[in-house]
Amino acid sequence: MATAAVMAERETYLNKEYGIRSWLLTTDHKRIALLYLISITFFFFIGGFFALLIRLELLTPAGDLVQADTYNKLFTMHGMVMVFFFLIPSIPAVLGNFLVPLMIGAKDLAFPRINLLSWYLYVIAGIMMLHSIVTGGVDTGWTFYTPFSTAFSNTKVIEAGLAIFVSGFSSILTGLNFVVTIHRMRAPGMTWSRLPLFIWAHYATSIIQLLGTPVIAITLVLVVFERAFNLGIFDPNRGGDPLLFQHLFWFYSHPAVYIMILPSMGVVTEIIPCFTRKRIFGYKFVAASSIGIAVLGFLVWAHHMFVAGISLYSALIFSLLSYLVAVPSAIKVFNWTATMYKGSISFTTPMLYAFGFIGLFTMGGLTGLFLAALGIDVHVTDTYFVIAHFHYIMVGGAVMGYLAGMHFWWPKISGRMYPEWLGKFAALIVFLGFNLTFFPQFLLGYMGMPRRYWQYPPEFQVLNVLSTAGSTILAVGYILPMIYFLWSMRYGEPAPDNPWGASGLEWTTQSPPTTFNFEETPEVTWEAYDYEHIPAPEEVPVER
Amino acid sequence: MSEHIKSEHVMSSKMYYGIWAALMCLTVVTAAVSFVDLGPLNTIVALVIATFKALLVVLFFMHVKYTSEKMTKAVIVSAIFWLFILLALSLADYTTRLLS
Amino acid sequence: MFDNFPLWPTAASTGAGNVDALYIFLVALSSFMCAAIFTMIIVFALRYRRRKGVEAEQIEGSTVLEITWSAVPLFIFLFIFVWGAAIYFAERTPPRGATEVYVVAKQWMWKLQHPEGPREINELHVPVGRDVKLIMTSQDVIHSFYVPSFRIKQDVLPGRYTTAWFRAIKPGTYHLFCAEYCGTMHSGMIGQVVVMEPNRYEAWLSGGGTSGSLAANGASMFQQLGCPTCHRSDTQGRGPNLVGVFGKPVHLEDGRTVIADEDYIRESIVAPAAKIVSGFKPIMPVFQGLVSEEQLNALVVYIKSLSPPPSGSAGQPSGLPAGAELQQPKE
Amino acid sequence: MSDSPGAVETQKPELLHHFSSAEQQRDASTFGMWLFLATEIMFFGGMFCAYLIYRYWYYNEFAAGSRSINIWLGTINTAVLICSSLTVALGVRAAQMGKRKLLVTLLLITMVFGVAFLGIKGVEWYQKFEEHHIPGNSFNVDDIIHDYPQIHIDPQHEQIFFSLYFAMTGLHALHMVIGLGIFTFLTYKAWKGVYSPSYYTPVEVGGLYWHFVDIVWIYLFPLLYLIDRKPLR
Repeated sequence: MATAAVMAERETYLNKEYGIRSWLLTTDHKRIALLYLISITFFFFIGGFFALLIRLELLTPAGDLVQADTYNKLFTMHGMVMVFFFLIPSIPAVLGNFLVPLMIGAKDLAFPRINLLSWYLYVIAGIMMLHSIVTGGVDTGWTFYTPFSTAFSNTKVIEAGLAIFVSGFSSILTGLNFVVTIHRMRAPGMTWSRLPLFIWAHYATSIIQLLGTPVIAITLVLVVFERAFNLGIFDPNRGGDPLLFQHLFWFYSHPAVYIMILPSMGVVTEIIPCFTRKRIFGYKFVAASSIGIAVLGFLVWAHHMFVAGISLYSALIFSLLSYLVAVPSAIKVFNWTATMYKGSISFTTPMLYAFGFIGLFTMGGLTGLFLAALGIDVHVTDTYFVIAHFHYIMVGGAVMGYLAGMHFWWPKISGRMYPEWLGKFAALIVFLGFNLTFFPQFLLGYMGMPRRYWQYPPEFQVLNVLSTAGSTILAVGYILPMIYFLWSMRYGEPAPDNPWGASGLEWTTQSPPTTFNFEETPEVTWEAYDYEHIPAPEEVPVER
Repeated sequence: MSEHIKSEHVMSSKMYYGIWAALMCLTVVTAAVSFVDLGPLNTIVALVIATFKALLVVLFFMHVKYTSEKMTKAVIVSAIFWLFILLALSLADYTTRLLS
Repeated sequence: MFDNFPLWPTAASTGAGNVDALYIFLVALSSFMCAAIFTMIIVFALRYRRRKGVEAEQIEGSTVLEITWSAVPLFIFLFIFVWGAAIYFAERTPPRGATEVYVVAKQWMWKLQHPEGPREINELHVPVGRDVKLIMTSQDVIHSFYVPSFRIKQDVLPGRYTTAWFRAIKPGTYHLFCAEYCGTMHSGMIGQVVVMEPNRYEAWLSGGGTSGSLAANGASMFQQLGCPTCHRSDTQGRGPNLVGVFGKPVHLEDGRTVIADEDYIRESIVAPAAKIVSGFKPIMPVFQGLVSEEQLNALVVYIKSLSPPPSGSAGQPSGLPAGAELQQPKE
Repeated sequence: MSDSPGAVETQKPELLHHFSSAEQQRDASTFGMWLFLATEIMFFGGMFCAYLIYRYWYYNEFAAGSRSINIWLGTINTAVLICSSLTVALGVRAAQMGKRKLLVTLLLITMVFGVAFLGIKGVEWYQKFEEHHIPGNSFNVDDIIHDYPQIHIDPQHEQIFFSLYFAMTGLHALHMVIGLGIFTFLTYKAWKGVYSPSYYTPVEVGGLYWHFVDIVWIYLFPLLYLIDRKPLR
């Protein structure tokens, strides 16, 4: 790493311009990615703070830390903030924004100004959400079920609904930008079969964002109308049907889970070949399974409603379809595992997170089989079993993938290396803390502890104590990376252009890249994950 | 990026006027037919006419007939397909509730 | 056999064992899959860890393998689907002749009423070995009736009935939870189901301050509200004769035919004009807001009691002479 | 129009830095607009889904509510929108051929049609307001119930019809207002002579949006105004 001196003088997207204006009015996808990084980290810690309060309240069976109403607001706002203001934008808006143009050899996204607009929409939505939180909060649950949300709750439902509506537009515009960019801005020679699978995953994600998000947008608009003007569209006391709300809500909110997990899968699919020094096993199947998940993911929403009063026959249909969507997820897990066979595996921080991802996602996915089985779903739905299941997917899966990606591309983003041993340590802490927090919740769920309970019968206490203990460990695991990332920006070792010896166009340009990414538009003549021809880092430290 | 070259088709204004006239006629027809009792066919006729009108607008006013761009058609088809998913699977619940 | 297993709710109903069996199967399957995948990952990670001079072997992939590991899970999934669906079907199909308990949920309380009369709040007493069908509705928001030990859960919606059923097999006291978030004291909307030996149940029944059976209460409500003025038991009434109506098809003024089930009767009371029986005028007053959910339940039970139990040919033939109306509770 | 891709472009002011050719930029913009229209289909799709289900449940109320809406205003408005679509299409054509004055004129005429549509819509809504057919606390449909003694009409179900009627026409009108905003911008730019046969993408993209709003109306018209106009038995 003798290039430190050279590095310091290079012009990069970070030092090209200075001043607050150069950031707030930037159209550079990399700077917008950093704006997103700061904002979603802020919301992540807000949501995490609520989560810790929830866990503390549940330390004892009695409702003794906060009032019942406060508790209800805590889990509602934890859900809303984490889902709409952290998980959905997390990987697409930060890593996707940064990497999609770099990976396909483009100078920027197709619509840089729309990209900036989508960040501003996110910020406006975030301010509305924060305002609704500080002026009283919302207590409907993040699911907004009617008629509670429209006719009974007396909290800030309208404002929170509109905040999510606006954030939905931000999400749609990001997805739109990605699809157009991937179709129209690829460098010469970057054919569809040479695209990194990270791009395929983002393409699939964007399809969901484009076609799913508008449905929840209109649904929330109708909820807001109903509440504001006293209508009865979803209120059974006035002729409406609350199940219609649930259908429309889950039409988006089930695929939304794939908005969170698909990009994570994309990240892991980049990391595993790199640290096994191998081509990905079954490129075409991994790519196709991303699209398969995006499409099939839209056909299964009512498995959230098996006990809600839908017809027996439609429950059968949705259960059957739910099993179909499990197949492409299984394909991915098998392919990742097979990629390791006869590889040359190194245990770096991103790879540890990727291992963690596969493990936790596998468990999350397998417990999904329980929930799709009608007979078992009746017993465990709306219990802690569901909480555990979706946290295994959304935290064990999506957040692990996000951290894996942050560590993998941090040298490219910041131009600095983070302390490797701390990274590994934090990865371990996160993995242990996560399992201790959420595994007991599977057991609680089958025992019958319902979700959203402020107080609970005493026989559930032991497992709840374990879970709370785990959550404090998990919190440490999340704070650590933030600290050493910040530290590394100033004190970290300067990063070479390709510290991991990774394939992919983003590693052929300098770290951090210049504003226009590449000196000249690259011409791609090789397949993706061409590790046969890329030396591992010890042998050639810097340039490809 | 050679796939992106396309010639822009400038349609004759006569064609536009023709489409416009057809749309106006269909509007009058659909309004008039609604006063005739065709039983359940009323709805079907109204929707068929509406779809035909929409097709005229999409194909000619929005130039989809003359675009060499395959993606445009793919986008339209998938949006309609997704709308179909939403309607069909929701109705799968509503139409079978009384059976159980 | 799992009674003493602390991580397991008691299996206290006939259906619970079936759910547990599938659960155990899935736990075993998942553990096996996890073990297989994790072992492979660990073995590969150690066996193929990076070593000087050893290059990775490039492998393109294998279509045969891909098809195998898509198809095999798919078949396993279909098997699970069928198993799960069978359990669900049984859970959703109450046996004929089940005792019908009416449940009204409100923020934040369960109100239950037995056909024999006793009313309970947040408690349900049932004898061992009897099929109990719960007919549930809500006064305000959506709730969910959840008894973990019976492995049953059903959302309770305002404005319509939903049902669930169980047959308890083991005496004891079990949790009753509200499982659908319903506002401030959602977690306080809990109660218990007390399963008793039949003789003790009888003793409990006779001991409780009974206020007459549900049907009897309904009958007196029927009188109080003046229903018999129009719904006469002959054919001269301004409203349909209600005798024998329940469970039968009803021809409506607009040409449709509906089955006179609980929901239909309920709707005919709260919003009478929604489905007018053929041959009658929409003159019945709306009772929405005038009768409570409990009173409504009592009326429904009373009207049901006017029809012989579904035991074959007791009902009227459907092609009735014009006089002997098979008309509806479209009062 | 036939720049070979990859060739060094003479940097035109309208070509943004990150595109390699005008062709690519144009394609990206129209493709982006089509994708946006796909999301719009799903946006209205949520309401169509609600409409479909309640129409299936409450057909009487939907039919009676539909009859109470002024079909003349609806038909005229359909015609107005179709005319506006024609002027948009001709406007794009004028832009393709570089006829600046014609383009500005056609854009202005389009906006006149757009304003006329909103005006007629306003008249229609005002009638509903006077009849107390606007859902909410003063909602009252005794007049409709009185008009159709032969069918049963539940006021709550009627309110659902009108809720959907106002939500659908209201959001459609909101799209019209946004369209007028876009067209004001386009007219200004066209008047300044920004568009030429080699660069008229904004006009084309704005036109796509306008046509889409027209198509939504083409469906709203039969679904809301023509549910049941046949003579009552």
